[in-house]
Amino acid sequence: MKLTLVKNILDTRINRGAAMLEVSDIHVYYGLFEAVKGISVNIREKELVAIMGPNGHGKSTLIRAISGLVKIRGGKIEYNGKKIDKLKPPDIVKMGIIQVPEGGHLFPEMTVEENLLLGAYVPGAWKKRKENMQIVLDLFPILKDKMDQICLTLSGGERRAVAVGRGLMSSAKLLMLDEPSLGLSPLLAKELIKGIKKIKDTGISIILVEENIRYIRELADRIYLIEQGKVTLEGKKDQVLGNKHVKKAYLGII
Amino acid sequence: MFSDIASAIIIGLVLGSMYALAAVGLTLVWGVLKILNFAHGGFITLGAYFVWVGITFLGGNYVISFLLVMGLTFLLGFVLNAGVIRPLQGRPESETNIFIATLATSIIIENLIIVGFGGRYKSIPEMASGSLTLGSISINFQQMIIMAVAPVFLVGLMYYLKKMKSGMAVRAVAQDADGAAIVGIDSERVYSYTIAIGALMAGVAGVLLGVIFYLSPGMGGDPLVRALFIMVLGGMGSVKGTIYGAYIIGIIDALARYFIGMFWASPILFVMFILLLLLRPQGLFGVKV
Amino acid sequence: MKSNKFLLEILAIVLVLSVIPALVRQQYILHVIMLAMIFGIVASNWNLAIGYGGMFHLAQVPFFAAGGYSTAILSVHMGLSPLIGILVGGVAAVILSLIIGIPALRVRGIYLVFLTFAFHFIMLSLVLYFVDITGGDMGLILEPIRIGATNIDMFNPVVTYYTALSLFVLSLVFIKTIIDSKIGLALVSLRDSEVYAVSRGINPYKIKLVTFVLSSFLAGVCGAFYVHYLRVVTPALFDWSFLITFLASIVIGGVGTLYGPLLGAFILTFLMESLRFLEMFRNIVFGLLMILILIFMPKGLIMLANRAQSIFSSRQNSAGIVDEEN
Amino acid sequence: MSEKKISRRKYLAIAGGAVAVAAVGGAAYYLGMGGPGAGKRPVKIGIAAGLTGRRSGVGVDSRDAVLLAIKEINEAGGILGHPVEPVVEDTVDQEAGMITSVFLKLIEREGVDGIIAHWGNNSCAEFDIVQEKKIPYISAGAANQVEAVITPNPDAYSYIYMAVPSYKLYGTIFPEYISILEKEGKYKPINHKIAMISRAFEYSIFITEGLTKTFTDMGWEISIKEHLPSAKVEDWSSVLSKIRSDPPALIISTMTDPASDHLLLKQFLEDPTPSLLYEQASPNDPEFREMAGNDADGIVHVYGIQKIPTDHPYRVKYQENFGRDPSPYGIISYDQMMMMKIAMENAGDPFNREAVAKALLNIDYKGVMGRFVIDPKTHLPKGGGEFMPFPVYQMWNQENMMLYPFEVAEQEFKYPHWYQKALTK
Repeated sequence: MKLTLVKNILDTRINRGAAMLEVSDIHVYYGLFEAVKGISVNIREKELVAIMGPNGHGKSTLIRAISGLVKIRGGKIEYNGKKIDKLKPPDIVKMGIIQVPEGGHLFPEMTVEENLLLGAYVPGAWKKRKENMQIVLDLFPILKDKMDQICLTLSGGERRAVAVGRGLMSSAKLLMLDEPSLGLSPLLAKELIKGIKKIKDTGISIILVEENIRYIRELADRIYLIEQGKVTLEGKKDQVLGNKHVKKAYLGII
Repeated sequence: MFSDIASAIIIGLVLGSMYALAAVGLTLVWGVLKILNFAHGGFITLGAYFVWVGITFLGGNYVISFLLVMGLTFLLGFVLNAGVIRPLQGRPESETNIFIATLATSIIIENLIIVGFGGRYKSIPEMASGSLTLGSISINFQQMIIMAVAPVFLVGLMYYLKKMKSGMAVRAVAQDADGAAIVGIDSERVYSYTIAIGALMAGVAGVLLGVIFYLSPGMGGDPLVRALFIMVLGGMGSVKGTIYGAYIIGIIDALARYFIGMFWASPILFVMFILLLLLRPQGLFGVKV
Repeated sequence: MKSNKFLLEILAIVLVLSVIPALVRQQYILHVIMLAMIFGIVASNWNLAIGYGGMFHLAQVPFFAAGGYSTAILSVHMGLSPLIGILVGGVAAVILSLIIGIPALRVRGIYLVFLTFAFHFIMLSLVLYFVDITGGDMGLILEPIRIGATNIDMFNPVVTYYTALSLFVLSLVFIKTIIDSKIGLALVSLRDSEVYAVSRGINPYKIKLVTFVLSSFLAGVCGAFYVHYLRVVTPALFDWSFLITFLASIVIGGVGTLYGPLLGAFILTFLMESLRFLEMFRNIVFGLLMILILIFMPKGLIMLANRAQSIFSSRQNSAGIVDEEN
Repeated sequence: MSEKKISRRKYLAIAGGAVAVAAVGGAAYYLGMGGPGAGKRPVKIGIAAGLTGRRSGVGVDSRDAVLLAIKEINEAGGILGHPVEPVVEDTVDQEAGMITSVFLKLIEREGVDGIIAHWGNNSCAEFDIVQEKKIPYISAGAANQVEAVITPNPDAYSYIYMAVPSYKLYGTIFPEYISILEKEGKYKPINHKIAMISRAFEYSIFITEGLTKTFTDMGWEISIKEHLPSAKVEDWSSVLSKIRSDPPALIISTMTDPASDHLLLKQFLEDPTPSLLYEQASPNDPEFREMAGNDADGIVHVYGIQKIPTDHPYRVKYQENFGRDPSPYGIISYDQMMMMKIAMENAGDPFNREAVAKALLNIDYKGVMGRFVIDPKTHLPKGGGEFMPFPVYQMWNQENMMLYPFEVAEQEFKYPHWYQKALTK
C-alpha cells in the first residue's frame, strides 16, 4: 500500500496550556537512520491519547525517547514544565512516567509477584507497594492465582496483564502502553480494554500506541497519526477517525 | 571400596563447597554483565591474604578478620568496576577487551602480593584442630568448617537475590536489561554492586581455601579454572545451577582422585569440560540467575 | 597501486631490520629483536583469527608449543634436521588446529575461549606425563646444529637473526595474501554481519575453520624456530606469559590491523626489557599499562602511527601550498 | 583549518619532546653505565633470580643470600681490593627465552664478571651464552640435566659450574641406611611395601626413579604409586585412603614443596599407619618447620647439605639481616657467591675470566653447605663422604638430627611419634 502523506493538522492549539507532557519537535537517529523526524505531541492530565500509524514509522521510538531509553537529537521533552530529555531512565520513572513496552519486557525467570514488586522499584512507589498491588489485582483478577508462577510459563494475555500491572505498581502518573493488544485473542483484548478504562478512571494519563482502530475508537480522547517519522494528523478522536486519508488507509472505507 | 566411595563423596562435598564459593561470584557477574571477570582468581587470593593479615597483624580474631575480608573485597570490587570494567563496557570488542583487562588486573594483584608479602607460603592458623574418624573415613574439623560455612554464604546469596529488593534488581537486570530500565533500575549501579558482590564471594572462597591449604600469590588460579567449568555446567549466569554444578564437579574431582589417580583428575575434568561445551553448552540445568 | 604500496612497506621493513646486525654488535639487542619478531609473527597470525575473523580463542599458545615440541621430539629421538623440523613444527600446529578447530568452531563467543583454554591444559598434562617422549618437566635439550663439516653454527646469532627476519617477511606476505583473498573478504563480511554473509552464500564454519588452520601454521613454525634457537624445550612453552605477551601485542598494536600486532610485539618486548630496572614492580607496571591502553587507546598504537603519517603527509601538502603562495 | 594545524603542531611538539627526553635519558643511562666509579674498578656479579614468577620465594631468598655474601665481602675489603657490585635481574619463570635475555643483558649491557643463578632453572639455554662470552657462571639448577649436558664434553663447558651435587646419591643413601637398620634389628618394618608420591618436577622424578630402582633391587615393592601434576594439593585423602587400607612400611614423598608436604603429614596424622614418612627436602624449609611444629617429629629424609644447626653463624647472620630463617636456597646462593669470590682470589685477578674459570674447576672451599670440590667430569661438586655430605636426617623438635653416616650421627634412629600408637591400633 502506497501511503500519501497528508499534511493536515487539525485542532493544533487546543490543548497546549494544560499539557502535562510536552514533546516538541524531537529527532531520533539509529546510526544514520532518522527514525523520528521532528515529532511534537502533548498530553493533558487524565487524558488518553492514542498514537496510531503503520509499523516501523517511529511510534515505539517516540515512547522510548520519552522514557529516556534512546537519546534525542534536537527538540525537547518537558514534563510539568521541566525538561526531562537529558535524564536517565530511572529518574524519568521516578517522576511517574512509566512505559509498558511492546512485548512487555517482563523478567522471564521471575514470578508474577516478583515482577509486580519490581514495578514498584523506585523509592516512592516501594512504600505504597501493598496498596498498588491490591489495585493491580483488582484490575486483573486473573493474576491472583498466578502470583507464584514464573512469567515464562504464562499465557500471552496473562503476560500482558502483568506488564500493565507492573507499570501501575510504580504509582504512575503517565502510563505509556505500547501495543498492549498485540497478539491477544478478542476475548482477552476485551478484558484488557476494560482494565485500561478502569486505569483511566483512577486519574492516570495514558498514551496508547495501537494499530487496532477498534480499541482506539473505544478508548481514546485524542489521536496522533504518525507516518514516516512525522505526525501527519492529530486531533480529537472523531476528527481524526473521520478524516478521509485515515478512512482510506486505516479503516478500509473508501 | 565402599568406604572409598563414601570418603570420596565427603571430600567431594568439601571441594564442592569451595568451588561453589569460587564460582558463584563469577557466574553472577557473567549473568548480569555478560563479561568474564578474570580478576576473580586475584580476588580469591586477596581474600586469603586479607584474612592472614587480619589474624597475624590485627589480633588474631577470626570473625573480625572475616568481616575485614568481606568489607575489603567488596570495596575493591567497586574499584575494579570503576577503574577497569566500566570504562570498557559497551564498546565494540568489549568482551575481548574486558577479558584482557581483567587478566591484566589479576597480574597486578598477584605481583602486588609478591611485592607486599613475598612468594613464600603463608598459613592461616587453624580455626579448629583435630579430626573425626568413622571407620576408614577421616575428615578434619577444618574441612567440616568449610562444609558448614560455604552453605551459609551460598544460602545468604540466594536469599539476597530472591528476597531483597536490590537482589531482585540484580536478577532483573540479568534477565531483561530494558525491562529493568523501564521499572527505574539504574543498571550502572547494579553492575557495580554485582561486581562487588562477586568480589566478596571470591574473597570468602579465598579465606576457606586459605584455611585448608596455604597462601601463595598465584593460589587463585586453580579455583578460577575449576570455576569456569562449573559456570558452564550450571548454565552460564545461573547461580543455582552453579551451586549444583560445583558440588557435582567436587564429587567427580574427588572420585577421579580416588579411583584414577591425582595426576589425571584435572585432565579428566578438562576433557569433560570440552565435551560439555560441545554437546551441551547451555549447561545441565538451564536455570537463569 | 595498493600492492605497490605494500611492496614498498615490506622493502622498508626488510631494509631497516636487515642492516641492524651490521650496526649493532650486541647479541642482546639482536636477541630482543628476534623475540619481538617471533612474538610479532605469532601474535599477528592469531590476530587473523581474533581481529579479522572475530574468533577469540586461546589456542595460539598450544599451537606455538606444538610446533616446538614436535620438532624437538623428532630431532632428539630421530635426529631430524632443524630446517625440516621447522616445517614439521608448522605441520604439527596445523594438525592440532584441525583437531581443535573441527569440533571447537561449532561453538562461539565465550565457549570457544573455554574450549581452547581446556585444550591448553590437557596438552600440558600430556607433555608433563609422557616423560620418556617429552622429557616431562625437564624438557629436551637439542644439539647445536652445524652445517656439514664446516664449523658454522647454523644457529649462530646472525644466521638466526636473518632466519627470523625471513619468517617475519614471510608472515607479513602470508597474512596480507589471506586478507586480500576471498577468504579475507568473507571473513570481514562474516565478522561485520554474519546474516548478510550467509545470505551471500558464505559458509561461516568452513571459512572460520580455514582461517583457524591458516593462523596456526606460522605459530607452529615459530614455536619450532624458537626451540631450535634456544636449543631447549620445556613445559615453559605453555606458560601464560606467552599468552599474555601475544595478546598484549595485538591489543597494544591494534586489533584487526596488518602491522598492529607486529608493532605491538616490538614495543612490548623493548618496553619490558627497558623496564627491567623496576625489578619486582615491572609486572605491575605492565598490567597498569595494558589497562590504560585498552581504555584510552582501544584501537592500539598503530592508530597513532597512522595519525602521525597523515600529519606528515598533510604537512608536506601544506608546505607545498605555502610555497605556491610565496 | 588553522586551529587544526596548531593542534597538530602542538601534538608534534609533544611527541618530539617525548622522543628528545627519551633519547637524552637513554644516552645518559648508557653513558653513566660506562663511567668508572671512584676507587678501584668494581667486580660486577650478575644475579639471575626469578623474583616475580611462580618460585618467587626461592628467587628472593637466593638474591638476598647473594647480597648478604656481597655485603660481607665488601666489608672485608672486597675481592683483592676490588669492591663487589651486584646486578640483579628478574628471570620471572625461568623460561628459556627470558633466561637468554637476562644473561645477554647481564653480560653485554651490564658487563658482569660472573653470574650466579639459583635452583629451579632447568633450561640450560644460558650455557652456550656464558661459554661463548667466557663468563664464569655458577648455577644451582637442575643437577641431573646439567650432568647430562656437561658429561659428554666437560671441556666445552669450562665456564659453567654447579653448586649442588648430583642427585644420584639420593637414590641410594636412604635404602642403604634402611637395610643396615633392618639388619641390626633397630627398625622392623611392618612389610616391604612403599607408597611413592612424586610430582611432575625434574628433581622429584629423578629422585623417585633412583629410590624406586634401589628399593626394588633390594626386594621392596612399590605398592602405591601416586604422581601429581603440580605441587598444588588441597587434599590428600585419596592417597591416604589407599595407604590406610594397605599400610606400607614406608611412605616416600618427593614433592619437595613445604605446603603440600605439610598437608600430607597433617592429614596422615589424623589416622596414622605404622609407616615411616620420608619427605624430600621439605623439612629443610623454614616454612615447613613453622607449619608442622612438633607434628614433624620422626620424619626422615636425605639432603645433600651438611647440618646447619640453629646457632650456626650463617643462620644467625641471615636472621639478623632479613628477620627470617634461610631456606636451602638462601644457603646455596650464599655459598655460590663465596665460591665465586674464592675462585677470583685464587685466579689472582677477578677480571681474568679464564683464570677464574680454571680456579672454579680446582676450587676447594669449605662452605655452609659442605666442602665444595668440583668433579671435573660433571662440573658438579662432589657428593658424599668428606665432600658434600648426604646425611640421613630425622626431625625432632623442629631440628634435623643426623642419623647416618654413623661417624657424624647425632643420635640413633627412633620410631616417629605416631608409630607406636598406630602399631597398637
